[in-house]
Amino acid sequence: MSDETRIRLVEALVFASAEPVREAAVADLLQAKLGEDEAVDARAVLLAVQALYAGRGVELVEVGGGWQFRTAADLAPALTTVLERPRRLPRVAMETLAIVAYHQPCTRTEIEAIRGVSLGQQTLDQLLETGLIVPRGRKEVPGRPVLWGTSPAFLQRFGLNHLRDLPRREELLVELPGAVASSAPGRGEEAEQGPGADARDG
Amino acid sequence: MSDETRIRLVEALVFASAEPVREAAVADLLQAKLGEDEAVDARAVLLAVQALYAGRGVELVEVGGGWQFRTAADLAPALTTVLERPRRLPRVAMETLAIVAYHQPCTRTEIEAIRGVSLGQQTLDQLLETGLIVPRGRKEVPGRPVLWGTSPAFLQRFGLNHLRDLPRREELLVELPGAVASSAPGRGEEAEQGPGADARDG
Amino acid sequence: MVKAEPASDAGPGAASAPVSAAPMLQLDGFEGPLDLLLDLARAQKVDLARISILTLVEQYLAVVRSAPVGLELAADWLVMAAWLAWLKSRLLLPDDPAAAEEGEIAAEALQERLLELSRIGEAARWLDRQPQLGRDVFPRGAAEQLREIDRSGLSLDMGQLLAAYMAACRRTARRGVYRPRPPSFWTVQDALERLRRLVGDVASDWCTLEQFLPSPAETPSNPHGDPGWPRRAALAGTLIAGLEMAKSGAIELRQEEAFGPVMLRVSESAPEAEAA
Repeated sequence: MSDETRIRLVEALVFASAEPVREAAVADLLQAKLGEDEAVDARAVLLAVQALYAGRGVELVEVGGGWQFRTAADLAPALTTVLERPRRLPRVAMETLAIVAYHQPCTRTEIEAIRGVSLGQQTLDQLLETGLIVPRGRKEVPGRPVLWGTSPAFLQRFGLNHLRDLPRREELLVELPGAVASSAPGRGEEAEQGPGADARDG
Repeated sequence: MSDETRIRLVEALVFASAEPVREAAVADLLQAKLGEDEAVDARAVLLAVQALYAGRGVELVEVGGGWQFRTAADLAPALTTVLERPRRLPRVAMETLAIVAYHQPCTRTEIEAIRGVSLGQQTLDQLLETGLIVPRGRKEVPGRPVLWGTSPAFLQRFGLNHLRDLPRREELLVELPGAVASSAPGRGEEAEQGPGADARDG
Repeated sequence: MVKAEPASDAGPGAASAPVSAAPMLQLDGFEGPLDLLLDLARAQKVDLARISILTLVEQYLAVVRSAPVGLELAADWLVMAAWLAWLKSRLLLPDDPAAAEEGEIAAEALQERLLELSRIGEAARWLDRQPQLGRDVFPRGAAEQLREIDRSGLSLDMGQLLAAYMAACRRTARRGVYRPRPPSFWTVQDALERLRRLVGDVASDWCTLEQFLPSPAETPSNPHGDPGWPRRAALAGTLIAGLEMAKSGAIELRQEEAFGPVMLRVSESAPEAEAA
């Protein structure tokens, strides 16, 4: 089988699916087509497909442990005028999500301790509805509170392949003094995220 | 807006849309981006995207009044996973098959006598199609009806070496003579059987 | 709820917002006391790890004291204020070394909490900057189902075959049993015929009705139930036949007492009536 054929096959396979396709599934397909004797390097083929789409309106990205075609991020403003987009998550929800992401698995009390305020039902509902957090068992303390963690949908939504793709805590810290003194102005989001300008969550 | 940007935008739009995208929708999107002064040739852009994908694993095709990405026709068979969902024989066919197995060689009339209802041609055709029953000559009575028996395929499909490996009738129906004497009248099935359906258990 | 102007000046980007502007803040613009503390700490424009806790406490207490909402402040704001006042007293007036140490530990804990909250805020902003699926980037809208269902195969097993056979056999077996003939008794019609045939020969004088009953051999047998039924049915049939003939005047009937034997004889004027 020619390299070209492999690329086309893998391209078609991943393109057909709306969900990320696991590398193992790609390897299986290639192996089935090639026979057992030939060695299969699914990742190499995927990277070749990725290269093929570099700079195009549609890109191949590795997210949530699989490969998925997505529209290029820079086209968002134009596309969202025609495509339906969900409401953005309010700051409280984003912060709660960040706490769960960095402290998982953690209980509601732990989340509240970090933010210093109680966690509103609305915020919890929002996060559960979007499927970004999921229960991960219970903590073996009196009351056995639910432990929360992030879901695969969380990785997919934020374009992460693994949880370890999140910035390390130290990286976040390093940015801080800078953020206070000279925090990258010019970043659009930065300005509107300033604590002073923030609108409260319902 | 550069041609390149137009192509990327349209590519992303068609990719992300759940339905085939009509040319008018493409034109609207482009017009919104370009401003009213510039002329928009949506079709030209779509054809450019199509050209970009020519020979790839995915193709841009015009379907049902709109444009949509589709897996390249030559790859579809390779990517299609066939799921085998074997069907079951309808009850009538199964009963008929069982009667043939136990009473072979037997005529249609004999089968009908045992089942107590007439045997549709459709059922017989169905069984013949499966190759599980075969004609075994004719009975030398007026009309010379066909005698039916099971085929070697029947033995194979049921994992039998010989017909005598089937459980004997007496082993299956030990309770039948008792049932004759003691079974209560007024059962549901009783009602649905017309007086004419009466048949002798051969 | 958006805060008053001085508050937005206090944001991280603001160059020189005087801390004194803080009292103008609407406290419920903040997500709790920690949020306000973090904001105040940022306004000090030093490394969060080196902020002056004392200054911070002063600022917080000043804000809370002058808050427009006054005593209507939520409990957590007041608890934090009380705790900070205590912390300030420990830091300012360490009456003994143990208390001083206690104060420092508490100050460090506060600092660490502010740092963590700050990190979380940063992480949240980082997440929000990522191109988000469904918001900034989109997956394939019309996914293709490259799957085909093949239903040509047959699923056969011995259990099915045997169950089907038993079902067929049981059905017909049951039918043989469940279809008893309706019991046929000696009918009035039968009795009428028999009476007409016999009455002329026998009954010129009174005889009992029983004499005209059919013999057991002639009575239809009834496999179900009481063996006496056919006999009683024949008697009833014969009585009705007798009444019928008496009505037309062919015979006369007589019964001496209730439940006594019914007597019968040919009527004196029978022949004409019979002919009619």
